[in-house]
Amino acid sequence: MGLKLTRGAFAHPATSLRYRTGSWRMERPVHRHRPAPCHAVCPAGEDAQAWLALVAEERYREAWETIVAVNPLPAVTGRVCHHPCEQICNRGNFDEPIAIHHIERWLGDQAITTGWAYPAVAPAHGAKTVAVVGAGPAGCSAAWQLTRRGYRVDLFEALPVAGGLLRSALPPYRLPRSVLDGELERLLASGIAFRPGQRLGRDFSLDELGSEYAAVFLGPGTQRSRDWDIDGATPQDLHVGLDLLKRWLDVGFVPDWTSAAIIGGGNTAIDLARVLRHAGVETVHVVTHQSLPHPGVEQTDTMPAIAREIEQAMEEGVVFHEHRGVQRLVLRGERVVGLELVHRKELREVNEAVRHVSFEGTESLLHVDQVIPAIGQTVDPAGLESLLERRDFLTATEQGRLSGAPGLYAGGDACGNHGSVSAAIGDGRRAALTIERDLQRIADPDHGEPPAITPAELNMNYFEPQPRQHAPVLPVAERSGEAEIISGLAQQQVAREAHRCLSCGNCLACDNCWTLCPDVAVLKTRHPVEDGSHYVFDYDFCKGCGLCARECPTSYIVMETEP
Amino acid sequence: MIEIRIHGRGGQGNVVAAYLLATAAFEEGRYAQAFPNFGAERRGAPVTAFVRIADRPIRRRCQVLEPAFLIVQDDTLLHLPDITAGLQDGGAILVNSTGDSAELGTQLKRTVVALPASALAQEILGRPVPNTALLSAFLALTGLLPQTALVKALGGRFHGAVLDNNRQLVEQAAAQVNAGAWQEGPHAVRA
Amino acid sequence: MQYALEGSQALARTVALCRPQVIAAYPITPQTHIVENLSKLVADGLLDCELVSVESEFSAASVVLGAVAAGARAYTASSSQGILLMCEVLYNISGLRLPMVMTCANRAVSGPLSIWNDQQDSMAVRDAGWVQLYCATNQEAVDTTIQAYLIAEQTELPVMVCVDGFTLTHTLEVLDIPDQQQVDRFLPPFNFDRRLDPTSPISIGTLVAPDFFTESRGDHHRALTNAQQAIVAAAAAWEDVCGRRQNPLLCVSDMGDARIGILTLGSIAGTLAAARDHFQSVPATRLMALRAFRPFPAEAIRHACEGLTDLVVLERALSPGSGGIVGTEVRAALSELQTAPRVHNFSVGLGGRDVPMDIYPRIHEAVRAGSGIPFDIIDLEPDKLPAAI
Amino acid sequence: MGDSSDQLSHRGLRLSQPRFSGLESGHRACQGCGEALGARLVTEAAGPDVAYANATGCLEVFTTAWPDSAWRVPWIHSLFENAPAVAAGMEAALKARGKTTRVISMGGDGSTFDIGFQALSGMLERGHNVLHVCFDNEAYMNTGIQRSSSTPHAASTTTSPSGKVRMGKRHLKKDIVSIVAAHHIPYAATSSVAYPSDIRKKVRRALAIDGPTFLHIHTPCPLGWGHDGALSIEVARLAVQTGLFPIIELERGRLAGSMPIRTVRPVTDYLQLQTRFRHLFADDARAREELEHLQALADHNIEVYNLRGTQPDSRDSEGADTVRRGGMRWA
Repeated sequence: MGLKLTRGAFAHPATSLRYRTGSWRMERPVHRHRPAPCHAVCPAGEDAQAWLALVAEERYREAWETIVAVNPLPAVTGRVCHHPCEQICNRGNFDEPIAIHHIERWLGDQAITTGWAYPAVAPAHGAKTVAVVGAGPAGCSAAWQLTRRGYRVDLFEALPVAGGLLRSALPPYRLPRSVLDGELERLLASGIAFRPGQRLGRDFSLDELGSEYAAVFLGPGTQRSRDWDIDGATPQDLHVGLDLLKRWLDVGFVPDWTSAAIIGGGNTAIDLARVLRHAGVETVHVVTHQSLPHPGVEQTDTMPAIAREIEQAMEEGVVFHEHRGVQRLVLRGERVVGLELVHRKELREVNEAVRHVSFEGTESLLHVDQVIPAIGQTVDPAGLESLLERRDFLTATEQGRLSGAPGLYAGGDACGNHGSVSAAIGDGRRAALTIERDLQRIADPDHGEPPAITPAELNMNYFEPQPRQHAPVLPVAERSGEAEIISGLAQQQVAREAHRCLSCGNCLACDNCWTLCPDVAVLKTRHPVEDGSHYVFDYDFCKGCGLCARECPTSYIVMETEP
Repeated sequence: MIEIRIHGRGGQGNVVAAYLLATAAFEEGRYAQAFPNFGAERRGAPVTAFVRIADRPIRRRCQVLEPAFLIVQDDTLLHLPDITAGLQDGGAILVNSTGDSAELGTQLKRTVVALPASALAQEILGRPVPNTALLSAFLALTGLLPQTALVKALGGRFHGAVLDNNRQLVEQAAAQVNAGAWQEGPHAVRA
Repeated sequence: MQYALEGSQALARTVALCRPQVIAAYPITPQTHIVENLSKLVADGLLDCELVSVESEFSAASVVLGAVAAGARAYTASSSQGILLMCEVLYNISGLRLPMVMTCANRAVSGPLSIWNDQQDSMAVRDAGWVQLYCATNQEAVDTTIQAYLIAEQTELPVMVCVDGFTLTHTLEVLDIPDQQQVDRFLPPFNFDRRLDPTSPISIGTLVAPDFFTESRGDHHRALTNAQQAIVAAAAAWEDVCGRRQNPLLCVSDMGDARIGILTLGSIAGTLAAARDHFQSVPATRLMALRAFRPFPAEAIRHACEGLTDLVVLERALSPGSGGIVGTEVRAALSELQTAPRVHNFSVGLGGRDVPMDIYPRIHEAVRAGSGIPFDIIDLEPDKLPAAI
Repeated sequence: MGDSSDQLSHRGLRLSQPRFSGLESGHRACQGCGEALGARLVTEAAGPDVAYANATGCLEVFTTAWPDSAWRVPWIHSLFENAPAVAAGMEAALKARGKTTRVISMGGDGSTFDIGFQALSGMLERGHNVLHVCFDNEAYMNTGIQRSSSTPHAASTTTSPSGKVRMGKRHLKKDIVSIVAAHHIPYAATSSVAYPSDIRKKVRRALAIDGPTFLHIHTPCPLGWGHDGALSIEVARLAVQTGLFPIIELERGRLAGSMPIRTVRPVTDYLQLQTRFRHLFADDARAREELEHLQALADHNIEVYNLRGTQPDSRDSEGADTVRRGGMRWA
């Protein structure tokens, strides 16, 4: 029976659903996750946006677990990382970047105080065992990643305790030992077999490891200071930066100098400078041929030390000499009484080669009772001779494979990276993933990550300016000893700060698309659908107008030409 | 069937007079019809209304062209050119006037009865509204309907003291005319 | 019960007896007395309904449209320009099949301006899809108004009750007004199943494409044609209640051997009847008063014209450039007869011109003289016409 | 995404949405239609116990092509110029029948500002308990973009085209809300589809009032204004942020509230997105003058309604629709 007219041609409710306007569509909206810049830039590989979302929903433990799935040491990195995530945060273009490191730190501390266990899985029966050498950031990261993937891990460490340079080189006012221990102890308790006091080359050899373990990861760090001299001259009572720092950290060595000059622009140099100041050395100079961090200065030309630390060092009275080199040691007998400095810069040749150029006529004298080189360290060759062939560093691939040494992997400072803790953690993780792939004979994925969300792609009409939360900083006068200089945020500050996250490239579940679709073609779901959002597009009716994509605050919706 | 034309001025209750007379007939079980000569005239302008009274249902809807009687609510209207137009031979005119009936009769060459209706009303009702007095006198003259019928009709419009005064006015007006004088008028034959 | 009442007053009382829930109107002579009387009934608490005094006839019609759609029994009344201003809404009301009753106090349409009676206004909307019933007397107006509600609500069509302005609306006469029990027995409460209701939210007034519009019109036409049965049934049912016989479609009063017939609409019928008795010398005449103009009772008219040699259609309207409106339709209806009477069509009584008793002999003279007069304005006075250009 | 949504029963999901939607999918509005969005938001805020009278226009045509209707609410369309009168009749009927169902009449700017203005005025004057919603897209779009008394000054339409001697519409946009407010009704307000929360708030406010109320919603028409459908919200937002469309509330004829503009944008930001104003960007003295004229009109609005926000306000032109994680901020 065909369609019959109704009296007066009335119509029944919602019968328009018979008419599928989806056929009008030339483009369709889709949910497209793209990395937030904070994610793309993180050396450790954290997706800050993802765990900030959980924090905003007050799902703190899940947030922490999301972090440690990538970085097992949030309480540490929350303190010591130079957090490039915040420099690039899109919110920075709007008002101020999210205080990501503070929230990470708070979660790490929360995990320590409430004793959250690392979410590890018990190794399967007959699970393969991997050796990890060096319990520094890289080693711990690799060990953890393998453990949580169900492998057995033996973690070898020369020292009696884990932590590597985190323990040996970071002053407690930057990283309180309680925090370091609180994190490491629980991490090692996650199922990692920790072998302290086992030194490579003394207690075991690479070959032994190679034969006993399915794979070996090397994270030995850099234990050997570079040789230093000026035209062959070295002071008789030469102290080396890192050793001084270690000694101060171990035994609380306090010098009796009134003035000192530290050569170098790395974190060690700055840490030492500050330690000396705190210890009462009146004038402390830092001499570097690089530039202090200023906006607009090339990364390559800036001191590698963390800007925040440099700032605080200045506050504490450390004197900086940028773009300076040491031309000559001024000696009284074999004792150093001063330095002749000269303006010096790194210049790039046409062939990109770097040349240090001193500018004649810019010489000046600096009188100090101590000159301390802090120009970096190299790998201790003991046990690694075969791999090093008297090079300073191990050479590993992006995936962490040691070239020409199957079954051997490496990461961290030993590979001569920029000495950032986060980078080491990233190395460890990537290497662990590579190990797993190699053990399972899986080829490396050739995924080029899609580009990160840019500020222009966000619809900022939907955001309100909100000031960034700030944590109290210890006044200069009180900065001596171990008291942590920057304290943390309070819980409600953390919550407020997490809500500032724009959620770049991810669904905020803000309802905009659901509210603004003129065709009721966006439907809200009770539980998140597999793309993680709370909405689905009803392509039976979506006309493809693009309003939802245009108005999506986070650029999570994009228009695609119809398949 | 008797046909009556009522002359008045806008605002004098010309139509009301017609309605009252027809209603009085209805109260006596007669058939009646009353309607204005529909116009757009405003207050003060000369207006007319018609009344038909019969013993059988009245079917015609046309205007009254040959009335048996005229009731004139205001003697100034007597000077209108065709005031007596269509008035049947032997038809009579009742006019609200303080003048002399015979005099007016000779002027109009018709039987005329003058009644100072406004004065009577002023005296009894306190307002110079001629309708009640004119209608009562008309009924008395023609013997068409008993006074009681008019009182009933008035009862449909007035209550309490006003009705009592009107009742009194009905008696007074009836007493002022020669009852039954027009009994043998043209309506007698046609009724 | 019998009363001496003005037509408008009687209609107001009658409408009140039908228990309308919403009344909307805008004043226009000669409809005003009806609405004034209804307002008084509401003011005196004798009628419980929503009385909406709108700002135009257009809104009056729109308000009752909305009221019926929302499930209420509604009433409105108008005349002349008012009916024409309503015109667009009238089509809409009937097309949406919304049942309601309105009184048209028939009046001429301007210009030049005339406030007096003829039937040009209701004739102008004869195609609006409404039932149109014409009343010869005020008693018919009373009875028809009550029946109109039953007809409307049974057929889901609006009904226009046409009553001659002034001639009926302003005439006091003796009328029988039924009591409430009688009306309630006859007219059940209004229960409109297509009403706007949140519990079954339908959409009324949709856009209908060419593939169905013809059917919607066809359905409307069929419904209006079939409404004849409802009209007949309503008259019979009302007779059972009040005892008054009423010819539902066409009122015929014969004289047995009549060869001439006169068909008219509205109050002229009474004058003609009176005249027929008055002028004994005039040949026997069959008088017909057309009550239902829409639906048009062609069959009833053919039947009523059997044996006639001449039929005069006398109407109070005019289609300039064509002539009579009713006459044309009657002529068309009769054309199907084997021996159709000659049809003479006259307009009369336009703009309130009095239709006197002697119109009756004049009609007969005209018929005797002419052999079938297609159309003429019978009471036109040629010497008053301006010089033709 | 597509695949995941395909695995869901959309029909079921549609029926279990955590909001009431009086307007369903399957209507035939243009892509990015502001009026369709506005109508849906109004029904959402008004809820199910409301009956609607809809004037002739796009909304009526695209929602009810028999036998289909996109409405889930009792709805009637009668004519172009009588929606408020029909609504008045519905209100009277519902009152007489002892129902509490509320009545809303809806129309475009044509039916509200022009042809239906008398019926609207009558409804307001008689104090019917009816909310009239005007979806203002500033021209007769249903008949092909002819100018109405709501068309803004200098806008080009098919009956106010720009040409050698004309710069689009010569006359001003009628100040309907002031005229309506002059009826001394309890509540009259303006709003915009760029601010859904504002629409919802005002619909609820109006329906809570016993008496006639009026809501004037600015609804971009991609076709008639000449912008991409995706820009409908952006354009509507700019109309507010430039001051050309003030968002205000009037109670008993008095200004009772307004949406402050936090950062006032130049009118050109708004105009240049729409081809109906394209002629104003020609290198022509009269074009420059008209641009200045429109800027002056915007400045005048800002002054008259005191729209310049002093400090950030959660209800201003930028704060009003701030999103929050988790949404449902309007539920």
